[in-house]
Formats: sequence, C-alpha cells, structure tokens
Amino acid sequence: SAQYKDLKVGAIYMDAQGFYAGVRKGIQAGATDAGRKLEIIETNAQGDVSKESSFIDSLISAGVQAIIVSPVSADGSYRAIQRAHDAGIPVVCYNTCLGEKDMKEFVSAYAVGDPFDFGFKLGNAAAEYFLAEKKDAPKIGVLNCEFVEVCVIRRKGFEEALKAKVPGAQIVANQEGATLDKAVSVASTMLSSHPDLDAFFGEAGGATLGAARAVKSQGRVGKTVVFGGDMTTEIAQELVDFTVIKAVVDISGQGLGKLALAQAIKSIDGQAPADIKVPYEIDLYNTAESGKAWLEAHSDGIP
Amino acid sequence: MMNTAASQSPERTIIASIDGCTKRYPGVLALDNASFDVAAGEVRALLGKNGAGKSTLIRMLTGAEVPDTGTVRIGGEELTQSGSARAQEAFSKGVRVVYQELSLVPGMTLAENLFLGRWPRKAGILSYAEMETQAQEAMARLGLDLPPSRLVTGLSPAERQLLEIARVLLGKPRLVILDEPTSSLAAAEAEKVMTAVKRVASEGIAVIYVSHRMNEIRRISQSATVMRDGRIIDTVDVAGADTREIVRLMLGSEAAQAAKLETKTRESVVLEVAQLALAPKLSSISFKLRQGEVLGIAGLLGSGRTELLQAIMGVTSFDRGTVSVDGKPVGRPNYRRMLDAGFGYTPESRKEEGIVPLLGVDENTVSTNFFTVSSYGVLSARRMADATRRVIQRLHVKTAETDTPIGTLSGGNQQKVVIGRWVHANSRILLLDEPTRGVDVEAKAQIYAIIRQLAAEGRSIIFVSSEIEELPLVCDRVVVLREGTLKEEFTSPDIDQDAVMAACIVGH
Amino acid sequence: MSMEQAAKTPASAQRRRGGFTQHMNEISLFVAIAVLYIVFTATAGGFMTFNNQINILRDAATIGIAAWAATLIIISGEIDVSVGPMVAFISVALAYLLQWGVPTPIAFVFAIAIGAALASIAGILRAYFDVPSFVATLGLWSALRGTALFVTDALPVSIGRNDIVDMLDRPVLGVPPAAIIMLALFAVFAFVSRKTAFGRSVFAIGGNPHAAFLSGINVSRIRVALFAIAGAMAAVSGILLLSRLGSGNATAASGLEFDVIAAVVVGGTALSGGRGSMLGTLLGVLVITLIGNGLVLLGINPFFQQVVRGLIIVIAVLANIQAIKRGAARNKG
Amino acid sequence: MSMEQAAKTPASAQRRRGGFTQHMNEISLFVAIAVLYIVFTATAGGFMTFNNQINILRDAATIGIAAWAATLIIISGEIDVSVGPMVAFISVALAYLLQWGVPTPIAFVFAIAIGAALASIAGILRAYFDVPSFVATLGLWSALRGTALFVTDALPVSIGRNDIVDMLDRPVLGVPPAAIIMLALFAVFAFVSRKTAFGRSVFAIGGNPHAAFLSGINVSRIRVALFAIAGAMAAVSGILLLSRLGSGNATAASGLEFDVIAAVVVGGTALSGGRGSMLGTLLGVLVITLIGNGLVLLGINPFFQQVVRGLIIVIAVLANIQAIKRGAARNKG
Ligand SMILES: Nc1ncnc2c1ncn2[C@@H]1O[C@H](COP(=O)(O)OP(=O)(O)OP(=O)(O)O)[C@@H](O)[C@H]1O
Ligand SMILES: Nc1ncnc2c1ncn2[C@@H]1O[C@H](COP(=O)(O)OP(=O)(O)OP(=O)(O)O)[C@@H](O)[C@H]1O
Ligand SMILES: [Mg+2]
Ligand SMILES: [Mg+2]
Repeated sequence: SAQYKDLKVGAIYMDAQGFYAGVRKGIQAGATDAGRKLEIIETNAQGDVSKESSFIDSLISAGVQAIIVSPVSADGSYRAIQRAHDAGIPVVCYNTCLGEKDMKEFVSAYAVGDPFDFGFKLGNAAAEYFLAEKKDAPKIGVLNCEFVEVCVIRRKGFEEALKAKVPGAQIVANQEGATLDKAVSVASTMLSSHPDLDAFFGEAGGATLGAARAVKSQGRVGKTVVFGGDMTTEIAQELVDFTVIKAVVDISGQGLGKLALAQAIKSIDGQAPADIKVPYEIDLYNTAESGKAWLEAHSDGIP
Repeated sequence: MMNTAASQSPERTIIASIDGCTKRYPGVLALDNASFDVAAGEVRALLGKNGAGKSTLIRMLTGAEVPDTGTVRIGGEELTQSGSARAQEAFSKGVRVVYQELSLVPGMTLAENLFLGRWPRKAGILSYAEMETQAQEAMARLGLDLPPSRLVTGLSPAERQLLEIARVLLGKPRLVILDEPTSSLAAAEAEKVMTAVKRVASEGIAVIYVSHRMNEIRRISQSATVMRDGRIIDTVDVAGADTREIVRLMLGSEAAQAAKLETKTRESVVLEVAQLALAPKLSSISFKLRQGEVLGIAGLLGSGRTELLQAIMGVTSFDRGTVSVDGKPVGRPNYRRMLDAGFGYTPESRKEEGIVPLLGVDENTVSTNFFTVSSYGVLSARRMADATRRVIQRLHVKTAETDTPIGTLSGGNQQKVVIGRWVHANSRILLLDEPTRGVDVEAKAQIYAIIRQLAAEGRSIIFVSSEIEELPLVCDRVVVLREGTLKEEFTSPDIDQDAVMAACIVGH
Repeated sequence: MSMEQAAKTPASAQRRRGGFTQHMNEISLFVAIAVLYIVFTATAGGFMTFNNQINILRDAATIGIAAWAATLIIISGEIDVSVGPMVAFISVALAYLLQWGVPTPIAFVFAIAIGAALASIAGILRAYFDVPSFVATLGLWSALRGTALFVTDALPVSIGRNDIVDMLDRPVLGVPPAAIIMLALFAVFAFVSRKTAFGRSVFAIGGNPHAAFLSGINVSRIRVALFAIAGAMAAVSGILLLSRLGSGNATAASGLEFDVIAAVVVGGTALSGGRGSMLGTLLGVLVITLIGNGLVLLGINPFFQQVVRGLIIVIAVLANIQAIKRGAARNKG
Repeated sequence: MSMEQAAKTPASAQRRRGGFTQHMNEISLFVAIAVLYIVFTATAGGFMTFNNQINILRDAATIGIAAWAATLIIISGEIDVSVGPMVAFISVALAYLLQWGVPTPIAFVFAIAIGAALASIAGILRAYFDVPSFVATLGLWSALRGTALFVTDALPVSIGRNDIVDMLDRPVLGVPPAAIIMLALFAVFAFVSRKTAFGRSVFAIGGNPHAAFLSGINVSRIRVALFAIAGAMAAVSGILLLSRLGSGNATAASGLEFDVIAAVVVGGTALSGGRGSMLGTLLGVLVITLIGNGLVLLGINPFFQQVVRGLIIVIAVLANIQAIKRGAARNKG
C-alpha cells in the first residue's frame, strides 16, 4: 500500500532565514512519523519570484509527487504554481500562499499560521504590557521586513490589536531591518531620533533580536522594550532575561513543516482537505518561563 | 645659404595650411601662433626637439584637436567641426596620418585594422573578402607579406609600424603625415618606408615627415620646417643647409659634440652566453661581455634582439643554452634573480613598459631599490629626494621637481630616468633595448655620453639599437644578429656603418 | 613570473581570429557542457526529459537575452551591473502601463523605449562625463530597484487576463517563446558583432579606444548606443518575466547581473575589453543554466548550490585561460 | 569630444601628486559633508546628539575598515567584491571557534588568519593564474556566503557570555571600540600607502604593471599580499560584527561590498588603478554613512533611500571628476 512507498517531495524555502531550517526538520520528522522514506529536493527562492518560478518548473521535471512551497508573493507566484497544478502535482502552501481565488484553484492545502493573527496576538500582548505599565500613548518603532507581503499583514494585525486597547499608541518610525546587523544599526539610529521611544516591534527574527541588541548597547534597558516575531535560541534567551524582550509570537517552523508534509501526503493519496486552509497554532511567549520552556524543547536551536 | 623653400616654386598648390594657431595644454604652450603650409607633391620634414610641438601641429591638421585660436585649412577649405566630427572632416578632405603613438587594435585582424572605422561594406554588411584582397595589396606595396586575417597581437613593433603606414596609403590621400614612422625600424625597413614615401610624393600627394634622424630627412625631403618651443622657427632648403646649422636652429644654441670614444675595456668577463636558443628566432647565441665594455647588438627588424635580451634577463624563458655571470652559470634565469645579480634592463617601449606616468620622477627612479631610501620598509622623503637628485644631476634630466609626474616629461628625459633607475640600483650590467628611440638629437647625444660614462666606471652595457649610425659613437664592439645567431663582430674604432649594415642584410 | 603575468590579460596569447586558440575556448566549453550532460543524466532524475530541457532553455533565456548585450558592453571595455533591477523595473512599469489600459503592443514598445532611455543615462555618464561605467550602472542599480520597490511597496502589480502577454508564455510546438526570442536575438547579435561596422567598432573601442577615436569611430555615440541596447534587452527580459509571472514584480531578477557577467566571462570574453565572442557567451549561458538546473534536480542543499556555483565560475574561467595559454604555446613551435 | 575623453581616464588631468587637483577632490568632499551636516541638523531630529554621532562612527567602522584595504586593491588596478560574505563567514567561523572553547584572543588570531588565507586564494588566482580579480572574488563571494549559510542553516551561531567579545562593543569614554579601531587602522593604512615601499609599489603596479615588474617590483607577491590584507581587514570587521551582534550570522553584511566600493570611488580613487588616496576614502565612507544615517532619521521610505543612495553615488563621482577637470583647466593659465 501507499504507506510504504518512498516519497519524493519538492520543498521551496522563501529566503535565507533560520525559520526554514525548522521547516526542513519538520518535513523530515513528518516523514519519519509517517513511516515513509523521504527524498526531498529543496531549493531556496531567495525572495525572488522569478527564481521561484524556475525552481518549480525544475521540480515538475524532476517528477516530484508534491511541492511544498512558501510562495514569495500572492500575486506573483500563481503562474508557476498553476503549472505544477496543471502537471498534476499537488501543491501545498505553508507560511504564505496565493490569493484566495488562485488558492482555491491550484493549491491542495495551506498550512498556515495566519499572519494577521500573528501580528494581532503580539499587538494584544503589547497592549496588555502598556496597560499594565500605565502608558496610554506609547511610541513605537517598527523594524520591518516589508519587502515580503506577510510582513505588511503582520504589522496590520499588530496595529489593529494594539490600537483597539491602547488608542493613544503611535507608530513613529518604520524602517527596514530584516537582517540582524541592519536591524541593530537602524534601531540604534531610531533611538537617536526618538529618545522617548517606548517599544520596538520586530516583524521577524532578525529585527526582534536586532532591536534588543540596540536597546542594550544604547543603554536603554528599562526604558525601551521589544515585541517581536520568530523564536530563536538567542531571542528565547533574551526573553528568559525579560529585561528587554517582553513578548514573542512564533509559528514553529518544525511544526509547520510537519503539518505541510502531512497535508502533502494526504494530497498525494488523493485525500486533500476539504477546507484548503489548515490552521496552525501561533504560539505566544510572554513570560520568562515560556522562554525557558522553548529553550528546553529546542536544544539544537532549530526553531 | 638658407632661403625659404616656399618662395622657390611659384606653381605650388597648397594642400594644407595652418594660420596663426595657438594651443595650450595644462601648463604648456604647445603651439604658439604657428603658421605653416604644405604643397602637393612636396615632402616636408618637420624637425624639433622632444616637446617642440611637432605632434601638436599635426593634430591640428588632422582635426584630432581644435586650436585655441587660428584656423586650419585643407584644400583651401577651413575645418569647422569639432569633436570626432572634425577628424572625420579632415579625413574626408584627404588627410591621413600615422600617429607617433601606436593606433592599432591588437585584438583585430590586419585587414580590419587597415580599414579601421571605414570597413568596406555591401548593404551595411562588412565584406571581408573585399577587405582582405585590398589589404593584401596595400601591404604588398610596402613589402609586408602577412596574411590579412592574422591578428595584430603577434606582430613586432616594426611590422605594426609598416601596417600603419600601409593604412594611410589606402584610398585617395591628399596629405600624408608620418610622425616618426621609422623610430622603431631598423635601417633596412626604414628604407622601405622612404621608398614608399617617395612614391607617394611623386603621385602628387603632400607629405609631412617627422623624424629625429637627419640622414633620412636629407634623403627624402626638399624642405624642412624647424620648430622650437611651440613656434615655427624657419623653413629651410634641406639640400642647401648643413646639419650643424639645422641642429642649431632646433636647439637654439650650438650642439654639444659627441664625446670622443675612449675605450678601456677590462679583461674580466662578467656575462657569458653560450648556445642560447629560443624558437623560432634564436638558434644558437654565444658571446661574452667584459667589464667596462659597451657591446652593441645590430640586426634587422625581427631578428630577435629584444628576445635575446629578454631571455638573458629571464623575462621570457629560453629553450636551451647557458647564461653565466662572473663565470658561474645561473641556471634558469629568473628576472628577479638577475636583478639581484646586478643586472638592469630597459625595455624598448618606454610608454608601455618603462614608466609609471602618474608617479613622480623620484618614485620611478627608486623603485628598483627601495632599500637604500628606506629603513624597515618606511621610505625617507629626504633620502628619496637625495637619491633622485643624484640621478637627475648625473644624467642631466630636465625636471622641475624630483616629484614631478614622469608622464609630463619629454621622451628623452623619461628615457634618462628609465636608465637612471639602474644607476640608482647600482647595477653593473645594463641591457638597454633601443634607449634612443623617439629621442631628439640633443638627448641622444646626452644618452651616448651617459652610456660611455657608465662604462668608464666599470659597468658593462649591452646596447641594442636600430640606428646603425649611432653604434660607432657608443660601442666598443658590435655584434650582428642574423638568422638566429651572432654572425659578425666589429671592434672599435673599426666599426663601419656600411659594413654593419651589410652584415645585417646579407642573404636578404 | 613572466611579463605576460604582469600584464592584465594575456593578449599576446591569441594569435589569429577564428584561429586555434579562439576555438580552444569554445571547444573546452563544449566539453564542459557534454560532461555536465553526462553527469546530470546519470545522477539527476528527470534531467533528460523533454520538459526539463525546455525548462533549461527557458531559464537560459532570462540570462541569455541580457547576456548578448552584456557581451558587447564588456568587449567595449565597459561593464553593466544594473541588469537585474532594470528587468524588475521594466516588468513593473509595463504592468502599470497595461493596468492603465495602454494597448499591449504599444505598451511593449514603450517598455523597450523606457529601458533603452534609462540605460542610456548610464551610457551618457560614461561617454560624455567620464563616469566609470561600474559607478554609473551601480547608481542605476540602486535607483531602479529602489524606485520599483517604492512604487509597488514590493507588492506584485497584477495585469489580469491579457491574451498577448499570456501568449508569450505559451509554448509553440513545445518550445517556449522566450527560448525562441533568445535564439533569434542571439543570431542578430552574432551577426552584428561580426559583420557590421557597429559590431567591429565595438571591438575596436575595447581594444584601443584611442585608436578607434583617431580613426574616426564615434566612440561616445557607440558607447551610449551599447548601453541603450543593453537597456532594451533588459526590457525584453522584463516583458518575458511579466508574461511568465503574470504580474510586474519589483523584487524579481535579483542577482541576475551576477549570472549575466558570470556567463559572459565563463564564455571567454575578457573583462579588460577587446576580446570575446557571442558563441562563447551562448555556451557560457548554457553552462551556468545547466549547473543551476542540475543542482536543483539533484536536491543539493540550496545554500551548498551557491558554493558549487562559485567554484564552477572560477574553475571555468581558470580552465579557459589555461587552455588559451597552452594553445598559444603550442602555436609557437 | 577631445582626445582625453576617448581614453579610459583623464590621466593627464592630474598633473602633480599631492597638487591642487588632488586636494580639489578632498575639498569637494569636505564641502559635501558640511552640507550634509547642515541639512540633517536642520531637518532630522536627533541627528546632532552625541549618541547619534557615535552611531555614525560605529556604522562607519563597518564600511571603513574594509574600505581601507579596498582602496589599496583598487589603486593596484584590481577589485574585491567578496567583502560582505567574507565578513559574515568570519563572524560564523569565529563563533564556532569560541563555541569549541578556543581561548578568545587565539580565536581572534585564527579568524584573522582564516580571512587572510581565504582572500589570498583570490590573490593567487589573480597573480599567478591570470584570473581577473572580479571573477576570482565573485567566486569567493558565492562560495563563502553559501558555506556560511549551509553550515549554520541561516541561524545565528550564539557565543554566550564572553567578556572580551563584549568589551569590544562597550564604549570607551563614550566612543565605541569599533570606531577607535577604524581610525587606528586608517592611520596605519594612510601611512603605509604614502610612506612605505609596499604602498608606493601598489601605486606603481596600478599605474603600469609592466613597468613595475621590469623595475624589479615583485608584482605577484604584492598582489597576493593585497588580497590577504583585505581578507584580514574583513576578518577584523567580522570580529567587530560578532561583538556587536553577540552571535555569528551568515546573512549579515549583505551588500557590504557595494558600500565599500562606493565609498572608495566616491573618495576619488580611480577604478582603472594608479590613483587614489586614503583620506579620500575616509571622506567617502563618511558621506555614505551620513546619508544612510540621515535618511533613516528622517524616516524616509527605506525603498526610496535606495534611490537616493544610487543618485548620490553617481553625483559624487560626477562632481569629483568635474572638479578635477576644472582644476586642471584652471591650472592651464
Ligand atoms: N594631451 C596633452 N596634454 C598635455 N600636454 C600635452 C599633451 N600633448 C602634448 N602636450 C605637451 O605639449 C608639448 C608639445 O608636445 P608635442 O607632442 O607636440 O611635441 P613633439 O614635438 O611632438 O615632441 P616629440 O619629439 O617628443 O614627439 C609638450 O610639452 C607636451 O608635453
Ligand atoms: N604584440 C606583442 N606583445 C608583446 N611583446 C611583443 C609583441 N610584439 C613583439 N613583442 C616583443 O618584442 C620583441 C620584438 O621582436 P622583434 O621581432 O621586433 O625583434 P627585434 O630584433 O627586437 O626587433 P626590433 O628591431 O623591433 O627591436 C619580441 O621578441 C617580442 O617579445
Ligand atoms: Mg611627437
Ligand atoms: Mg626590439
């Protein structure tokens, strides 16, 4: 029966971030769990739709049974995914996907931690923190990764949740800072231009950690705090420290990878989920203890 | 004795004229209110020291540059365009030029170079067949027997020069300008050029001929225009004027007599080359160089003199043979090891291989030996200036400061620095390849004197020159390189120009 | 060390047009391609399928179309590092034009004109203001990518259904139009570079700009024209990109300039100018594309693929240079 | 168009070393910096604070340290595009060394040695195998970035508490050590480039490699040394990066090579070799850093910042070239 057949699956990671190492581990673990021998053909689109498109074509040629992909762009990636779909290869989105209509047409399943929810949960946590600190007009600097669409949605979620509870909250700066080094430099500069900054919102891992580093090196511990996305060992350590980072939301790469593979196997076996969107739990870490727990669960550092 | 050539022949038809032209370059007045004309069928020599303004005058005629003031007329019509259109304009009026600096494209074929920018085409498509037939003919006229589809890259400097001359004879020229066409040629090849020039003139084409070689000028031109410091000094009837007089006009003062040759070679052999072979040019070269001796090497174009020097220096590797210094074989020569052994080498192309134009005279001088002007790798400005000044004084280099960029010096002075750097390095064996190429009479005489002086100090020198007439002035001994070996030997004072020449071309 | 090593390129190495050493380069690339085919066929599943060969052609088109123009630019002694952003920018500009209802063929013409005009800014800076082309195109690189991202907020610009655009992505007898266009343009460029005054002037300018100027070649105008052509070719790539993705994307074609330059130099064109061939570039494009495709099919770790690509570029150029040298040495005897 | 424009660089423009036109370049950069200061002080809140000035210095260090070595490389007529990946690679390698318990000072020495050794591979390829330095360092660029990403899975490599590393990020009298190291290295490089046989040989090689070789300068060895030095400087940057980020990051320093080359050429060093100055590069680094800092403070859209940077690089180089030309013209009289 199908259960014992080898799997040949194509996986495309969106860009060079540690998150995708987790996804890969998740896919492999998922295969082991399902008792299948897995051949995985993986590529990295480097955030470029044109590369992604050519990779998908290559994967079609390679005769993979399913493609697991985090599309770079909702509108930009549909053509290639359509080609895979037309070639009879089920496509499973994770993390990001196509627009609603295209998704229904071409995608078998979408393992998702909704980016709006992602921002929303963090916005809530931030709002609670500000209410507890009795700051009704906090000033917030954003370190963004808005060259990819999800990050824009994350910020929208964040803003909505925050403004709902703390209407006086205000985003006073929004600059790109997706890689750690860039984030440190930009966050430091923001602290110069806004000495009264109350918090940073890091839209992704590099931004979150970079903001924390900048707060420490600029001697602003206790005055400026950080809320951000994406767990890594270092962010968890900062959270355990609990002086700068106050809350982190995270979609586990491993968990998402596992889920995506499970959906892929189902799709290969002709049992695609009725509802394409398969939600994945977004975790909120807002205490030192939760940070410690994360570290224990991820001793190899892969998120 | 002297009368203006222009007044002689009333029926002259003026092909090109310059009227009251002035041209400034940063810091120099290269052309100072110059007026000049040349007529059909005339071969006009243009004489002057390095930097007198000859090339600048030529650039006016060819439209390569626009004069600051004054007008240029070709065939009675004034040049009006500017930029590259001006050169086109002059070209369409029949001006052709061989520039002093090489203007070939190495990566293209001979045929393509001959027609550079004006390739024959049919319906916009280049016609290689036609191009190559025409090229073959044009080259044959100068006795250049090379396949037109060959790349320029492999040509010797002399072959390149002939190719450039072949280029200007294409089409329908009215004025042909040759800026030092023979400076890189040996006598026999220079002969070919002069024959070609005479034929061109006889077809009613005006020729302007720049050269530092007086005997050539006497043979082909009727009148000579002398320039000095950007000004036209006079136009003289060549047949009627004696060389001393013309040189005086060029220099503005009496020329120094060439130093009398005093030979006192010592017996010890410093360099011995035995059975050296380097395919395809050198088959078996053996000679000895003694201390304090100036050994001249004569030979034809492509006889392989440059290759011989480069092989000895280890710049190129040879196939067989031994090189011994002070009686000890050096094994495979390696350039740096040869320098350490006390050798010094000056290349034949000063611009491409001799100087670093942007750097000062000082740095161009001391680069052969930084040790004496530095401690622990740190240069001492004072010691550098002192060392440079010593070289400048000994070699009579004309330069404003020790750190003037060498690119701004005249050719002769650049050459003196290139030799002077080995004086700074205290080299005892100097291999000089064409050290007087493109250098004016005054500087030439100074370079001869320098070479004799260095020999008198006990240094040994190999002197390669294509100007056979200068060999007796400098060398203690002359050997002739022919067919891959050293054939004849002449010893001072019995170095006879004609005999050397004959030895060079026997069998040709 | 010999003199040649001190010089920037072993110019003396190449003795005859179309001669042995010129072919040496192309032969060694042919061999490399053959080896790659054998290795990938044996090891990478699906490599030899018709579909995959078509994919290779399609991928080659992205690099190739830009590489033809880049070859001429590099032969003329210049460099253009703005290709990637130019392609992305044009795809965005074209998408907007289509959104505004400009008829498709006219929008294509506009797109090509915009590409040529923008690139010729770099050409003018180089030709008339002596700004090194690396600096001028680096400025363009930054400005174009920035503008495209700024205008679109990094979001794709959708064009909806458009028959002409869609047609450009629909295979003709199994062959994608992009590949056909690439090969047609190759023929044009190969012809221009060898058989027209313009093409030979480019070689002359690269080999000796001074001599080219003195012999009446309009050096400045040709330089500007070269960049304008490169812009137009980038625009063609941009149009094809739009048809492939169905939208204009400011983030697309990132790093394309590296692939293009790598293909050109792997193809044996000298960065110092004056020497190169279109056939070499075609082979270079194939090498680069084959490696990219094969490594993906083999399922090599994507990061490790970068390592392999870096090594292969260096090895290809190294082998090429050694082949030319050996050829020259053999010619001597 | 005049003859000079046909040539690659207006070499004849600069008549005297250390003369008027050389200073012209530096004066125009000083003016540019002064203007930037005035504009940003007036418009960008927090620009003139002590803290921000320190930030500028710290950011300058990242570009500067690599730019000193790059200046020498470009003066010698070569180019190095591998800086960014090299910095990231070293930060990762160092983080692993520290994880494995190598004593910190020894790990630093190792890191610098690794940087020098890897970069000298590119130098050897250039000096002894005639591979153009652009190709050699492009290969290195790809290989180093790929290796670093592959080994770390793009995850930061944590080093935990490390007093020596932390010290490197702790300001001394308000001044970050990175800035002090940058300025100290500047002094060393300025001295070496002007007062040592090595430095002058670099100029000679850039001005005319043939002539330099024939006058006995060991061209090959100096070329290798230059790349080794660049590798060592990138390693120093890598160490400082590690101290600033607290971890080794394979994705860090992306695009640094562009900033470095931009700073060098904005500083007036000619890409064609033979001409340039350390002071120019220092000013170029300041210009690039100031612009980056000011635009962030002003809250300009980050995509638009790219546009501004592109324009400024071109304008700076253009102004510089014009200033030199005008200086030369004025010298005429
Ligand atoms: N492009 C230029 N830029 C600056 N100065 C120049 C330039 N060309 C020539 N000069 C200067 O103009 C003067 C006249 O030079 P020109 O080349 O006309 O002399 P020449 O008589 O041809 O000398 P030679 O015998 O050495 O060829 C010299 O001082 C030279 O340095
Ligand atoms: N295109 C070139 N590139 C590099 N070196 C060259 C080139 N052409 C010639 N040479 C070198 O210059 C030397 C000149 O050789 P040539 O055939 O002119 O012999 P020669 O006896 O030195 O002649 P000449 O009378 O010109 O001095 C050759 O040995 C060669 O090494
Ligand atoms: Mg002259
Ligand atoms: Mg010679």
